Amino acid sequence: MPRKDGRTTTQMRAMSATQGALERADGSVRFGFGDTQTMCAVNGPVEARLREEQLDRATVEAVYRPIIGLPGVRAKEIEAAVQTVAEASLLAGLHPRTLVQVTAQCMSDAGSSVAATLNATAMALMDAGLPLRAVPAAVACAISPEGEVLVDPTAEEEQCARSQHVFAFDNTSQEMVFCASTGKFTAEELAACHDLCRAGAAKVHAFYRVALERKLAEEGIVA
Amino acid sequence: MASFGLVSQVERDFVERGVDVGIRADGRARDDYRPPRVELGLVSQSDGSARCQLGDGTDVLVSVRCELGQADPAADDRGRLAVSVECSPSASQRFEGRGADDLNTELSEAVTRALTGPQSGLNLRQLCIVPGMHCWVLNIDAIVLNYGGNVVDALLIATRAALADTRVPRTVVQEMEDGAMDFEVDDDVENAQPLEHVHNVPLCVTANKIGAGYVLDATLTEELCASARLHVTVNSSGQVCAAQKSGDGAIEPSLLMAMLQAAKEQARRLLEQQDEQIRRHETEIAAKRARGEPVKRPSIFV
Amino acid sequence: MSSSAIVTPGQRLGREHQYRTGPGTYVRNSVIHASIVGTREIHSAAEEGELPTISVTRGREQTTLPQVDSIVTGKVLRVNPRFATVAIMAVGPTACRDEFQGIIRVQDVRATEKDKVKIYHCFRPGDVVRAQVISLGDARSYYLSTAQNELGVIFARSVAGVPMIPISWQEMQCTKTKTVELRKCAKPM
Amino acid sequence: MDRRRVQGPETSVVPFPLLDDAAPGVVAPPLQAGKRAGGRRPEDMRPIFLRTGLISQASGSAYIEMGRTKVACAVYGPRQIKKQQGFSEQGRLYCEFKFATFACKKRRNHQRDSQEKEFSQVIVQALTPSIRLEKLPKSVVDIYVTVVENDGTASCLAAAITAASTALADAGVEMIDLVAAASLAYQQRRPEGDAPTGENTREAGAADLVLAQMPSLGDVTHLLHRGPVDWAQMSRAVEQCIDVCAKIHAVMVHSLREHSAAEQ
Amino acid sequence: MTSPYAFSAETFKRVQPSEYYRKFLEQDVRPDGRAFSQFRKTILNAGCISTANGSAVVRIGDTTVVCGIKAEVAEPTLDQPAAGYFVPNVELGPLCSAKFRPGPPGDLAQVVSERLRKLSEEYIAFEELCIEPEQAAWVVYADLVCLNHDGNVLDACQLALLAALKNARLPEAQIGEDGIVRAGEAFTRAITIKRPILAATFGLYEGRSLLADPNASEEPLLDSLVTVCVDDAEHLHAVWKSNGGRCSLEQLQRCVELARIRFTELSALLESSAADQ
Amino acid sequence: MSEQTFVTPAEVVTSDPSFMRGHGTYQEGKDIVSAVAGVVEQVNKLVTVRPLRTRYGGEIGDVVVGRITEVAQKRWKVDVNARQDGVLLLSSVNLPGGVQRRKSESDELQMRKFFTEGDMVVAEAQAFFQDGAMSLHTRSLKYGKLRNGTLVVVPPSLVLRSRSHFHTIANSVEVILGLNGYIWVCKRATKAPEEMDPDELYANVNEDISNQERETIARVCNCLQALSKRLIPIDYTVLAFAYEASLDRETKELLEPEVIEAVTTEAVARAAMVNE
Repeated sequence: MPRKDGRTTTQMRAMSATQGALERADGSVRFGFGDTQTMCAVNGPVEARLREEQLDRATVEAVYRPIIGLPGVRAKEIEAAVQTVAEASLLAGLHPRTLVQVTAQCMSDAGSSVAATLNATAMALMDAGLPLRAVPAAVACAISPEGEVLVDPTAEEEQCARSQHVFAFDNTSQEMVFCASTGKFTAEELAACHDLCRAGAAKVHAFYRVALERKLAEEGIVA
Repeated sequence: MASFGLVSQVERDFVERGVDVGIRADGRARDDYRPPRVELGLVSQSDGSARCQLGDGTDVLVSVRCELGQADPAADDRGRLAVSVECSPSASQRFEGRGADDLNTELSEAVTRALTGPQSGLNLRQLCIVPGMHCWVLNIDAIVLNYGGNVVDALLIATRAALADTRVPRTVVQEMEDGAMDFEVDDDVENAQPLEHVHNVPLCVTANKIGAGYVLDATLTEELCASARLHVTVNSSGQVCAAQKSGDGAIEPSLLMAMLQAAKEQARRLLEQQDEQIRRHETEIAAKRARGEPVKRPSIFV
Repeated sequence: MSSSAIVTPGQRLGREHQYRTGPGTYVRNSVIHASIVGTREIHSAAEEGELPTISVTRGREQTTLPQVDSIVTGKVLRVNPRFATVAIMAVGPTACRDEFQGIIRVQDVRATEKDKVKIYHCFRPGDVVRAQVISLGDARSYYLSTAQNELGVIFARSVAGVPMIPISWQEMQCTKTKTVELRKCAKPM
Repeated sequence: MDRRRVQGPETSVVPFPLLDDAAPGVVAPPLQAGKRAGGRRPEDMRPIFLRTGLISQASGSAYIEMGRTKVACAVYGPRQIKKQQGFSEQGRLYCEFKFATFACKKRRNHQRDSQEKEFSQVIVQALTPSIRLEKLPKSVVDIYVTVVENDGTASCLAAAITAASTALADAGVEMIDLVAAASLAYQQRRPEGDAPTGENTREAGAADLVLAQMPSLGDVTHLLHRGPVDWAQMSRAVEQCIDVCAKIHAVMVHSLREHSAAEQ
Repeated sequence: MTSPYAFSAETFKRVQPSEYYRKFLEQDVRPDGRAFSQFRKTILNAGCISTANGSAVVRIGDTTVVCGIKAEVAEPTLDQPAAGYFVPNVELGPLCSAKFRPGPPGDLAQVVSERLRKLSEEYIAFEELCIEPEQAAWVVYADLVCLNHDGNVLDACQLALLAALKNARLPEAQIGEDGIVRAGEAFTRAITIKRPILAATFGLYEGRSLLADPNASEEPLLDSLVTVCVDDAEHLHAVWKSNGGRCSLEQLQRCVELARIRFTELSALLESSAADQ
Repeated sequence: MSEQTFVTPAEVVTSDPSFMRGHGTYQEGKDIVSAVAGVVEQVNKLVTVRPLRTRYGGEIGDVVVGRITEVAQKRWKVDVNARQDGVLLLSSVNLPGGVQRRKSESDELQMRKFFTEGDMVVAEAQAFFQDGAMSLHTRSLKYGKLRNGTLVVVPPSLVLRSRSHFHTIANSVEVILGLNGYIWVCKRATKAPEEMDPDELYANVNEDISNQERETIARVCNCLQALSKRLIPIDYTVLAFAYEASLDRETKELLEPEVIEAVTTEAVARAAMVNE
């Protein structure tokens, strides 16, 4: 049953990424799935406060600002997600006793905003030139009341979905580094979502490459 | 001075030995209480006020404001007291930072403990305007202008005098057509009434344990050498309204009873002196009113 | 002879002239009281004429505080030219639940040629050191010293991250890459 | 409202009882001669359950139940002073007393109010005389008390002091004596041992007394009395509290011995 | 070649925690003697606090959580005029562990509170909490105080929350024409729970070994934490995977199976606690 | 300008360019203008304005009484009732075991064996750091740790600078008039500092004080408080006269305002007679 905006169930919206959007940040990317846009800035490695300093690795500090209102308890859970993705990709051991600050700001939410935030984080870490052992890619999906798995759902699809899922996958081992599924679903549905999102993540990884090549071309480094 | 609150081991030993032989640093005996100097009715814009100066520097100002408030559902036929104690910058600056907060909490709780509940002795029903709806709230605001030791005693002396000086505006209650009760406040100062049973309000005397003995009305240095303090609040019918130990030392039971006894006796003497002074103040006001002179004094320092 | 009975703080153990007071006890107006929960032990005196000593020992480990002259084990957190900051994790044999902060000043690193010490040749962040407390120091940290042979670095990882073994009192060698790094090592016990 | 917690409505209120216009509600049972609600004689104490070591993460801990009053206490330390107070040869005690939000009849909020701050100060002052602080230079011992159920505010404070002292002993902090604390309410002119003094009995002229004492050495470490009472009644009440402290001390010793034996 | 210096076991655990732990796992055993997929002993005691509408105490191993339910009345929100409120909050104070400092809730406490709230949308009947649409609705405050944090707080909190909700009784309330809500003396009305949902948490050590119910000393050494919430009809209601490590689908499905077995254990406990009410 | 002229801030003191500008004044154009409210004083060509009440400024060579507020690296901070705490360096203190002992490493670590927070000390101002803090020393044997008595605090401007600040009253009580307004009243030490063996020098133990001496110390303290309440400049002579004037009354009566009035007026009168 085609979706309201004409996409098939596994078709994702067009992705967009503008890198180096902020002057002051070491790395900054504005990533979007269709109308959903999230800006993420990375600062580091900078000097860590005495209390946070760890002697054998860099301390990662994640901050998430929602689009409306003050950051409350819900923002704190998304911050934990951003922290997970950053810890999964950063080679923290190379910069001991330093601090890496990751600040994400949701610009507009038209569905799968958390996935866009995680992708913006991954790209911002690359834009900041930090040493990474892997680059995660996140894709969201929702199970409609009729039981169909809709990849990269819009806001209304999320609203009336029976359950919502966000998966992030690692570009090297294709294994899951982050997962947040809520609602009512069966184990088989979970497996189905996992596989569909992994396929989606491969597309996102491909998009990373294209976006980076385009940026390097603009800067005249790569012909 | 930067070294407020510091005392050396030798000074502590000097004071303790002095208390043991009954000769304090200023020659007083153990339970000599320096007479407090109290002035009433000196803050014009409050409904009742008093200032108390004690010993070598303690200076406290208390003002009572009557405000209309919502009746407390648990006690809907009574008004209530709201106590708050502040150290003015001159006094608290010497405590620097955290010190002032702990002192404010301790002083506020000591005065609140003496006045809230039945122990204030006041007839709180007099403060009720419309049962369950409106009542008078007596805001008791105290400021410690200068900290010279024995501040809790000064606070209670000033509070009792301020309550005696308080006049509650009269209220006229009418029954409206739809059964709701409404009231008007008669703001003519002349026919505001005094508080009933105000002489029941208790006073506090602090006994400081120094070495193996105790002293009343301690100076600043004596307070620093005291290992424990006992605030005993007593009302004019000789009942102990509140008692509270503070400080980090322990007190032998026998010494504890002796301190309670001495503080109770001294409180009785203070109550008599103060009642005498309040009577003199009342007759003075009555005479002034008879002569048509203004009752309120223009400034605090006149 | 040692009679064991569990005593609690404040419990009277005897009069002053009966025993000498050992750890876990105190005297107040010539009566010996227990100051911790534990078993009472009476050890007969070494030589004649001496009073037996009474002490109370705790079942569980006693959370000891670093005192002057106690040997502590800690991890080096930061190194700057004037001192190395150490997180004290164990006092004597017992590990302490929370870390205390100590510093090894450059003049207390070793006994010989005190003024020619280069501290980064002695300690690196992450090393585990055994040191002796020489003073309660200031409000923030205890003052430690490694100016004896059996004090100094007892565990260190090489740049390659492999545990190293000491080959002299100031050199350690990485077992994998065989590179030699400079440390002020403790003599292996 | 507090951004760091899940948000409820701005204001919420306890619904009024249906009592006034519905059938007359049940009136508190009249006090039989000499007996109190709960059938206890005036000088009886509520049964005490005291257990140490329930909180494994803490250096020392104690959990106490006096009748329905339930208090948990954990001791951490001695550990380094975090805040930048100056150097001190002597150790310091720090206490945080908190009623759980569901502990009292009327729900309390998460932030600590002035009564809880005052109780924290009282607990520090009641325990400091018993601790050998000179053995803990430059360190602080943190005491955290949470009241799980409050059946009488005075009895909560007494239970907290008793539990804190037991927890300190369990943590191995050197002390010259344990501190036992007892609470007591003056009702109808006769002091009664350890009565529940819930908020509503406050108005009925009831006064209460909390007394903390070092049982082996005899010294009183804290006294907190509230409400108008004659002198003779008060001195008798102080003696009665001291007797109750002796009983509570026996329970403390028993639980410390039992747990330290189980430890071996 | 181990280093020539001998450490006491305790000091070795403090100084080199991960080596200490790896030495145990190499022999397929955990420091506290449990098998990899074994949960700690769980104790549940409901209805022990008289001042709360509903209460429960849960101990999983040493982790102890007390849950208290207090109900008050408030005006419903504009966008959901016929729904009551459910406000779960977890207190991870300095009492339960040396890791937490005094003051407002830290990151972990906020994340656990948010997860409990998200989960509650699946089993709380909000419409039954409404007394009078647009005028008055019940506010069910569920406060969970952690008395001892020895790892895996989320499982203990969810079990305590469900037991307390089952134990909770509200008075009959109606709104008078004067707009004031009055409540009866007897506490008879229960809070309906659509379906019991319980959580089970697992840890992955170096991507290989799957450890059930990690305690406080194991938690920092695990490179990923997986929490699975199941109900009585084999449905899943939440799957969270955090910390930076990698986790394959097979490992995730293994967690789901173990979670189902754990659910049967815990729901038996839940029934027995409600029974002896 | 023989009689004492009183000036308020911003009043022109003199516009004669030959005068030199001193404390309490500033230059505006060619006029010397007063910066404080106080009394104009002139020494040859130097014009200064002395304010009535101010925190203690301090000169080199002043004898001051102070309280140790902080123990830092190789130095103690001392509260001397001035704008800033004074500093007592470890090197400017005489160490137990005679003057010639070299300062050793362990001294630095055991600073608290000499002075600790709260200890009272009498010292001499030897220099000023450029931030204005006073550097103190106690190298002479009449300076060092104070014991056997108590402290009286008076406004610093009342203590007159005189030849010696160490006096004895009723040959049993010693008074040290600190120029910074801290006055130490104590029992006259039976053992002179020279005879004290090293560890007694910094001991925190008082000698036994008889009741009579204690009564005298109390009386001297009350006299000092009395003079200070009436803002009467304090030196040895007026204090001795006040003490004698108070002998016919009980010590504690000296707290009452009327008694203070009588004793101080009599003391000032007798002191004035002696000065002529």
